[in-house]
Parts: sequence; structure tokens; C-alpha cells
Amino acid sequence: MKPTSMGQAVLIAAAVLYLVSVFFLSSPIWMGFSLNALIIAVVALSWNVTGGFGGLFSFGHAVMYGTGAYASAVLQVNYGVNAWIGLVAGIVAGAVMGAFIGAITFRFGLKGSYFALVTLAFAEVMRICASSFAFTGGGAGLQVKLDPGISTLQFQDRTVSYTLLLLVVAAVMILTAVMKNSRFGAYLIAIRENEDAARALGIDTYRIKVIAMAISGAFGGLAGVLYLQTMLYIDSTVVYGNAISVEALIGPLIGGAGTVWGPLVGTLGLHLLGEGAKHLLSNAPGLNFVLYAVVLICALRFLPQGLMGFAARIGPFRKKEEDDDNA
Amino acid sequence: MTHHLNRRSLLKASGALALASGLAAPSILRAQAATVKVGILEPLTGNLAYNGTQCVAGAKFAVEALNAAGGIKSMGGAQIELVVADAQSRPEVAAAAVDTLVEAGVCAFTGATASSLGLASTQAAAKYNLAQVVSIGTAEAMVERGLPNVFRFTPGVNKCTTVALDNLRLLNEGAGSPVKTAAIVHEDGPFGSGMAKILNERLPGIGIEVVETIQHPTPQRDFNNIALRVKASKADILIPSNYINEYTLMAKAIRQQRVELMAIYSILGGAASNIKFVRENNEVAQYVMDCNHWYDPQKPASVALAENVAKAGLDLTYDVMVAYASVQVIADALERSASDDREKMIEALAASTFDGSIMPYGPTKFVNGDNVNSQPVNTQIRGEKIELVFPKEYATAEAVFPMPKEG
Amino acid sequence: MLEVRNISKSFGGLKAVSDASLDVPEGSIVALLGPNGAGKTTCFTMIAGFTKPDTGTVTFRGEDITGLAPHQICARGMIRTFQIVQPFAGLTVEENIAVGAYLHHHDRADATALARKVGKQLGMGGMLDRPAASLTIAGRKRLELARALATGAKLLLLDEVMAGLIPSEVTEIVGIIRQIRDEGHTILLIEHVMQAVMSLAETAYVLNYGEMIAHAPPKELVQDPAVIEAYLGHGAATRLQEGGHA
Amino acid sequence: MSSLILPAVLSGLTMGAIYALVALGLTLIYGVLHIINFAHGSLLMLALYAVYFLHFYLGIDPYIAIPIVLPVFFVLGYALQRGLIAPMSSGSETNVLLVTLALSLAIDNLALYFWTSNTRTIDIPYAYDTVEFLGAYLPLGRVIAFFAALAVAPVLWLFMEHTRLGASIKAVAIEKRGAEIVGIDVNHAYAVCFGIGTACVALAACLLLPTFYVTPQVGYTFVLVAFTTVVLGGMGSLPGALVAGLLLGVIESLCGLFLGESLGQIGIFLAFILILLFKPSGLLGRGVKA
Repeated sequence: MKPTSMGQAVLIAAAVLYLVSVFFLSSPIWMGFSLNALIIAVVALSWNVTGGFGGLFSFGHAVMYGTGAYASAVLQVNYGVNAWIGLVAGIVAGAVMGAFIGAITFRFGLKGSYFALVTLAFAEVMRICASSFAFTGGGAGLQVKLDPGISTLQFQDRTVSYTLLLLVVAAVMILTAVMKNSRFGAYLIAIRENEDAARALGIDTYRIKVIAMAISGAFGGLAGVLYLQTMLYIDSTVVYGNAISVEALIGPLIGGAGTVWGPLVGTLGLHLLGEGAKHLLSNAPGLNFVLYAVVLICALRFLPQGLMGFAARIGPFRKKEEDDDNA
Repeated sequence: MTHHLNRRSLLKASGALALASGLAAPSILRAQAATVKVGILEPLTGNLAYNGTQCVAGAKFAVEALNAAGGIKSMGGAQIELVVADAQSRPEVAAAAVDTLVEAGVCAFTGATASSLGLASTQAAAKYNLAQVVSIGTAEAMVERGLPNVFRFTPGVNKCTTVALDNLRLLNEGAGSPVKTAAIVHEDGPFGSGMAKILNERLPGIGIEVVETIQHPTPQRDFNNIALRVKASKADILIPSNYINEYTLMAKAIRQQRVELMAIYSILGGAASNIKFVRENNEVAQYVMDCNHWYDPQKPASVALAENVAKAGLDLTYDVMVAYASVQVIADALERSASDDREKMIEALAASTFDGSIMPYGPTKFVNGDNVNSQPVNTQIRGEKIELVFPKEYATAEAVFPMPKEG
Repeated sequence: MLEVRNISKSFGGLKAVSDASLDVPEGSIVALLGPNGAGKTTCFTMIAGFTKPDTGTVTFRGEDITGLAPHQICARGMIRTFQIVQPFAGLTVEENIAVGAYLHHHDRADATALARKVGKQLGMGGMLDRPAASLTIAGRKRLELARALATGAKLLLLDEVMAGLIPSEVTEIVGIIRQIRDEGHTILLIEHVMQAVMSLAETAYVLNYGEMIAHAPPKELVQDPAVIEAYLGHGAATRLQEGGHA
Repeated sequence: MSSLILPAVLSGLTMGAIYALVALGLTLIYGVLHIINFAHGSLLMLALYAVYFLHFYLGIDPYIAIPIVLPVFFVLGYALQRGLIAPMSSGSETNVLLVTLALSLAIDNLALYFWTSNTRTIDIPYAYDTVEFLGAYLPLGRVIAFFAALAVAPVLWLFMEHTRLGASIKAVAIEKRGAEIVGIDVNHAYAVCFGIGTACVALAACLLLPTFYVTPQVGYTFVLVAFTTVVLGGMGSLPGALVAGLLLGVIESLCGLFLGESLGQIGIFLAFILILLFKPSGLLGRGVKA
């Protein structure tokens, strides 16, 4: 979790400063926008577990997000279950979905683009199922009753929501850091770097990858529940759609995959860019996305290792020929 | 390119105020006259962009007309300034866009085309006591949450389906009850599914048996199977409910598979009330009926709107009309509250008895946020035009039912 | 310590290894020799669990481990290295070795401490913080050894650890391997560099076209006509004998 | 229902031909450049607009437009790969993915801005013509697309197998460094390949528009199915893409018939998952490269 260079320290400080400043800006726009960004940051952190540390690129991370959201929503709407239990159920459901996909795809040795595309297909299958079955509300989706209160996990005051979201993001990042510095994390990274060598060193790579998928699924499910509790309404396209899958991977990749701070920094950066483009081109809807895309492409040109990777080269703390990019 | 022409002529048509309302230069306006800000939250990008863009165009025409007529008189002729926000076809963006509207200082706003967006935006707006006049949001969940800031001006799916059924019964009885069986084809989203459920329950009650119900996703690439199933069901009448892209493909497939029907009776259809569809697919569009949101074409404001829309090179769709009317409703509330205070606007809207909109509605009356005096109407495509055929007091043409057999 | 009995493996009709057997007594250094494509590496992959033999058994410390997964075999104290070195390129030397150390040390501090110790043992003390990608070939070979040692394995299967090294580096690594053995490890190595094998191994097996053709101390093997023919081609043994030098 | 099976199969085959056409370009790009081109759907959309405007302004029939649109899109694809995707991605496969994603976002929204989100269809005299075959009515446009797909896949395959350029593209696909050493201009080969892939999409557009519509979002309608087709056929396999496209069309059509159109979509993706699990090299693929 510690920065390895001056550049990374500045980047992290900027992110933290921004997140704290939201409390003092008293601007509804910043607040609303930051709430959304933080939920996406959790999905990004979820993707980062498998995609960043494990090198398992998923194009369908919405499958975890959607499963978490639907698990909680179905329990709350159809069975009147308490939202807190829904939260736990959403996390568990996400984890189970992750482990299930991992268990069958890794059993058959899928890697690389094949793994990426099969996750995409799972997300599609779940989307179609969610919009076809009655207990998930079909195409109409599910709506949780508006009833603010701690017991229902709905908060009228957005400062409270924001504070809680910040704590959740912090918790997920701490878990990520703990994971990274654990034996499990070392194994997962070893698998990313070289799966054969990892196997030779006595690592049960299958088990490690499935567990990584479960952890990622738990984070993803958590993010889905956070969305549900904020919006109180979900439908299949909203939570299982491609947009979430793309957001899940783009933040970590821009921020720095396989780092603790990267997903948050990347997600915030991209959301700021999107918001900035929207304000610059508010009377030309569509062009804002074009500007966003152009900046993104240029960023890739000049920051091929992501923001954290780039920042790692600026004033490294330890004297080394080349720094490892893992803050 | 046409769009450039369209855009330019639209701006020209709507004049300087509309230009300003596009958020381009609000500061210039403030110097000239007192303004009051009204928001519009619509999906301008993403898969709902078409409807959202049409709505914004309608709202701009309304603002232009209202300002030209002297603005808000109770506020010293304050000019209305439209603040446009893009919901990007995503609920969380719609919710965040409410913040943008609040920060811009709107007194109330209209939106948001799809129920999923509307649910998110009304809830976000509730936290600010900001009124949302729902232009289109057919899902009943919209008005079932007891939010005091929600004012659905147009009918929901229940009312639309009920009225459609009543009108269908009248038409059928008037023709000697030739229609005995129906096939339903609907998109699998909130409004299509909700409608199909009600139809299946109630069609038997008016002597029509449902012989086939087919739901399809959006987008659906191929309608040949659906056409074949409708054909195999030997239904007398087809009741579709889907968006324009799918309707276009379906209409072609129905024709290509030589499905013989007494009528196509669409409910909240995306195409049968779209003049573009009529133009581009004129042959297959003939005699298609639709029960949908539609304006009263005989009102002077409606006539002017139709002219302006044509002049701007735009298509006159129900989105344009409902957004226009929603702005009228907000302007009326402003007139009565004489203030752009958000809470006063909620009070004024709740007490609204406005009957001057372009819609064929009775005096506005919001009960639990739902306008009980709204109603959908039946249109029918005849030649190059969309005629209003029901209810009788607003009709511009006599309904042709069943449609004449092809020679 | 390791007994391999009659293992065979075919890939799509092609017999890579047939009916091969070998023994590695505890505390010894045993070499597995053979020309390119003889099936040496296939033998290793079967012994270490990377592929399952079609027939035959592998017994390690009295336990039948045939068909177990690599990680299960590794947990029992046997480990292989790769002919083409496979470092975790993005990690530092220390982190690389720690991955091995984690096998029996679940705590990060313990694993790191062990990694540093093993690294220093193998003369890598000065490069522990360097990324593995920046190492020379010789450095990577040592890293491979260090990682394997850090798992606490008793039996090391070393696949051509000397290939691609210059003579002075070979001498160094020979010293290291001996040191490892003296510390109580058993070693089975695949090797091409005959000179190294001569000085290291007590016993050598020779594999040719998937079959075990000889088994003897290395010094005797170089006299064996079958072995010479396998390496140098048909008739080579006779020619060499005529020429009078081996 | 049983009387509908034959027409459904035929309808599926003709729809599958379109999937195959879209997938041909994608599989070629994947097979050679090893990149998953997320901008493929957007390029299809762009081509549909090109065909639409040629008809709208100049009255050029979509089929007549083929010799105009094809070369233009070849050049566009060539230029995109050479001038944008390759230099901007700094050689990293992850970055290629992101560049194509961003490119797709930019193209879609430029289309939205310039051409609005209107649904556009073309009015052609043969719009409602059908071909009667075994008692089923098949839309003429789809029948033409079917035979075009049958013709194009072998032509592309012959090009890859029996021309010098094809051979060098294949060499690059198999062993990039080796190809470089023997003097093949790898960047040129990549760009040619991307160009051909884009031209395939343009052809698909010409054959699709008579029976379809165009909006800025239309690419998404086909892109997922195209990915599925590519994997099902074996990534990089041209005959595979053809067979898989047709097969998916039939699967989709029959699943739609028996499970309902909404749930029926699942058939495509289940087939996809099963193939990936049990034969990841695809129906006609040569082997898995992770």
C-alpha cells in the first residue's frame, strides 16, 4: 500500500485530497459524481484481484456485480429479507458466482482471450436469465422499497452515504493490501508472472485461481449491493450490461493493474475526465465521449504502464536500477 | 449533410432564446431579463438517445413559445431558461445529473423517457424537494413510492392498456365483432412485459382470445420466426408493443411472410406514431393503429408545434409532444407560485388544475403523483399522415377497422 | 529415495518415453543423459507430476506418487526446475525466492527471511532487490535453484542448469550443486555438459529414443559403445576406438 | 410448431450468413494480430451509414455500392491500424484492447453527433421481395447475403493460402519475429490484415442494409454474436467463421422458436461457453494459443 516513489506518493495524495475535499466542497455535483465513482472503484478493485494480481483478464465482470445486486434485491423484494442480510447474501452470491466460473473455466484450462470471452458470455447468459425469469422481475427489473434508515441500509443524507462508501473502499483496499502481502497474494502474482513455474514451486494454481475469482466475486457482489442500495432499482441491462464490465477493467488498467491504489486512482481519473468532458461539451452530447476517448488513447500512448506505473519512475524512494511498480 | 441543416434550422427556428437555453450562454441572458430555470433530464447519448433528443427538441419549442408569449407573467415576464442534462441512458448518471440541475438552479424539471432512468432521477430529486414532471415513465413503480416530488403527467402502462382495450372493444363491436383472436408481440422490458400481462388477463373479457404471446429482447435481429408464429396462430389481430427498430423489422417480416391480419393494433408502439416510419415504410404502415401518447392536433399550439417541427426538419413524435406539454405544466405552476422556489413549485404542481396543454387531457389532477385525467389516444396511419381516431372529440379521421383486404 | 518403474508416455502415437526405470538413492547426485529429443524432459515432467505417465509408477520416499499434481508432489519434498528458466519476471529476486519459501512458511516475514538466507547461500545477496528480469542467464539459473531450494525440497530435479553458461559459470554452479548436496539434498539432473556430469554425478542413466539404454557411473558410460553411438551416431564408437581417443 | 422448424432453420441460415460475414473480418484480425477488436461493431455501423448515404444522396443501390465501399473501408482499416492502433498501443496487447475500446466509443459518439440517433432505413423497390423455397418465404436480401457469405469465405481463404501477400500475413501470424527476420514488413502485413477485416465488415454492411436499419448503436446488435462466431469457429479460422456463423444462426432461430425469443438468445451463449470449455480451439480451429 506504500508508494514506492515520489510520483506515486503525489498521485495517491491527490486522490486522497480529492476524496476528502468532497466533504468540504458542499457541491451536489461533486458529491453525486463521487458517489458513483466510488461504487465503480469497488468493481475496479474487484477486477484488480483477478485481472491485476492474477493476470486473469475478464471482460464480463458485470457477472459478479449483477449477481450481488440481484441476490440482495430478490431477497429483499420477494422475501422481505433485511437489507443487511441482503448485503451479506450479495457478497456471498458474488463470491459463489466467481468461484463457479473459475472452477469450470480453469478446470478446462482456459486462459488469455478465451477466459476473457467466456466471462463475457457468462455475463450475457446471466443478463438474459435475469430479464427472462419472473422471480428476478423479468424485463421490468426489481425495485427495493424506498425506506431510509440504518436497518434498511438506505441513507437520506448523502454525506453519510459518501462516508460509508469511503470506508467500504478503504476496507476493500486494505483487504487487497493484506492479500497482496500474504502467501496467497504472492502465489497469485507468481501465477500471473509464470504459471508453469508457479506449479513447479508447489502452488496449487487451480485452487489459488478459483479462490481469487471468489474474492473478486465477493468484492464485485459488494459493489452490486452498494449500487442497489443507492439506486434502489436494478434491471438486467443496468447491472449485467457491458458498461459495467468495461468500467471494471478500464480503471485498473489506466490506474495501474496489480497495485493497491491503481484501481481507485484510475477510476477517479477516468470519472473526472468523463465529467470534465461533459461540462466542456454540455451542449454537444456525444462529443464529450469523443473527447474522453481521445484523451484515453493519448494517455495510453504516453502512459503505457498506467498512472501508477508512470508515477513509479518519478523520484523512486529506493535506489534501484528499475523500480517494481507495485505500490 | 442533413443533420447540419437540421441543427441549424432548428436553432434558427427556435431563435436566440432556444440557443441560450441550450446552456450555451446563460450568462448573457441574465443581463438582459429576469430568467427562471427549468430543467430537462433526458438520455441524449446511449441506446435511448433518439427518444431523449426528441424530448429535448419538444421542450425547446415549448420554452420558445412560452417566452414569445411573454414569459411567466406573475414573475414580471421572466423568461424561461431550459437547462439540459444528459442521462446517458444510465440510471446512475440520471441520478447524478439531478445534481447538475440543482446546481444550475432549476425550479423543477421534466424527464426522463425510460422508467429505469425516471426511478433513479425522481428519487435523487426527492432529496432536494425538486419536482419532476415525468414526461414518459410508464412503469407504475414510478408513482407507487409515495415520493412527493413526482408528477407523472402522462398515462402509465395500466391506463394505456385499459384504454387501449376499451377502444379496441368499441372498434370491434362497431364493426360487428369480426376479431376473435389476438397475438401479442412485445419487447421484454418494463412496459412491454407489464402490458402483455394485463392484456392476457383482460382480452378474454372483451371476447378476444389470446392465441399467441411472444416476447423478444431489444435489440432483436430477426423477426421472421415471430412473423411465422403469428401466422401459424391464425390470429385475427396483432397487438405489438416495441421500439421503432424492432417494429420496422417486424412490419417487414409480417409482409414478407404474408401474414394476413384484420388489424395491427399497437400499444405504446415506437413506430406506429412515428412519422418517419410512415415515410420510410409507407406500404407496410398503412392502417396500423396505435394507442399512445399523442397531442390534440386541433389546438393552435399543436398546429404551431407541428409547423415548427417540420420547419426544423425534425420528426414529429409523441416524445416531442409530451416534453412540450410537460414544460407547459411547469410553466403553469410557475405562473401560480410566482416563485422559483423548489418547495413552492411542488405545492403548485400538486394543486395543478391546468387544462391548457397540447395534450387531449382534462384538467390536470395529480393523485399520488399520477395525473388522473391523462389519457392515451388512438392513432391510425393513413397515407402519409398519422390521424387521430379516438376518442371521438379529438378525432381527425374516422377509424378504418378492420383494415381493407388487399386486392 | 526416488524409484521410477517402467514409465511410458506417448504423444499421439509417438512414443516419447517407453518403459524407463531409474533409482535415485538418498544423498546422491544422479544424472540423466541423452541426446536431444531422447525424452529426458518428458521423464522429468512425469516424475514431477506435470504429465501423467501412460504406464508405470513413481515412488518417492516409499510413497506411490504416480499421477499426483505437481503441488502435491512438491509438498512431499520433490521439485523440478525448467530447462528454459522461468523467473517471475516482474518480481524481485527476493520475491521470486519467497514464492518458493512460502511452501512451508505461511508467514510473510518468515518466508522473506528464508528467501534472503537462501539467496545469500547461493551468492545472490547483492541482487535481492533487483527485478528478476534484469538478471543474466547465470543469475537466472541460480535464481531457479534458489527458488527450488527455498521450498525445502529434499529431492531436486534440475533440468539443464548449466546449459548456456560459460565455463567459469559452470564451475561456479557445479560448486553450488555440490554444496547443496552436502547440505543433505538429493539431486537428479538432466545435463548435456558431460564434463560437469563426470565430476558431479555418482550414477548416470542414458536415455535414447525414449528408452533407457545404459546405467552406470559416468566414467564407465563414456566407454559404453551404445552411449557413444546414441550421442554421435551410428558407427561412432568403432571410429572412436580406432582413433584411439574417447 | 413443427411446421415452423424448416422455415426457422432456413431463416436461421440466412441470418447466420450475416453473422459469418461480420465474423470473417474479426477472425482474420484475431488470427493474425491476436487482438480482440472492440471497434469492429462500430466499423460495421460506419459502413452501414456509408451505404445508407450513398443511397440517400446518390441513389446508389447497396449492392452496386460494394465496389465503392469495400476499397474505402480497406484503406480506412489499413490507416487505423497503421496510424492509430499500432502506434498508440506501444506494443502492449492490453493497450490494444483499450485503444479499440476507446476508438469504438469515439466512432459511435461521432456518429451520434453528426447523424443523430434516428433510425434510418432505405426504401428500395425489392424491399419486400421474397424467394420461395421448400414452402418457406425467404427475404431476397437475406438470400443474397447467404450466397455472398458462401462465396466470400472461400475467396478469402484462397487469398490467404495461395497468394504471396496471404502467405506473408500467415507467416506473421505464426511467428512474428521469424517473419521479420526473413524480411516481411510486419507492420504492413498487420495493416493489410486489418484493412481486409474492415473491408469484410463493409461488405457485410452492403448486404445487411437492404433488410435492416442503421443507428449509431447498431454495431452492438452484432458485435457480441460476431465474437461468439469467431470463438465457435476457431479463432483465426476463416472456414470456421462461416460454419459457425451459419450454425449460430440456426441455433438462435430454433432456440427462439422453442424457448421464446428473449430466453432463446441464451442458446448462442451456452453454445459458446460449451465450445470454449470442451473444444476451446473451436469447431475448425487448429489449437489453442493462450
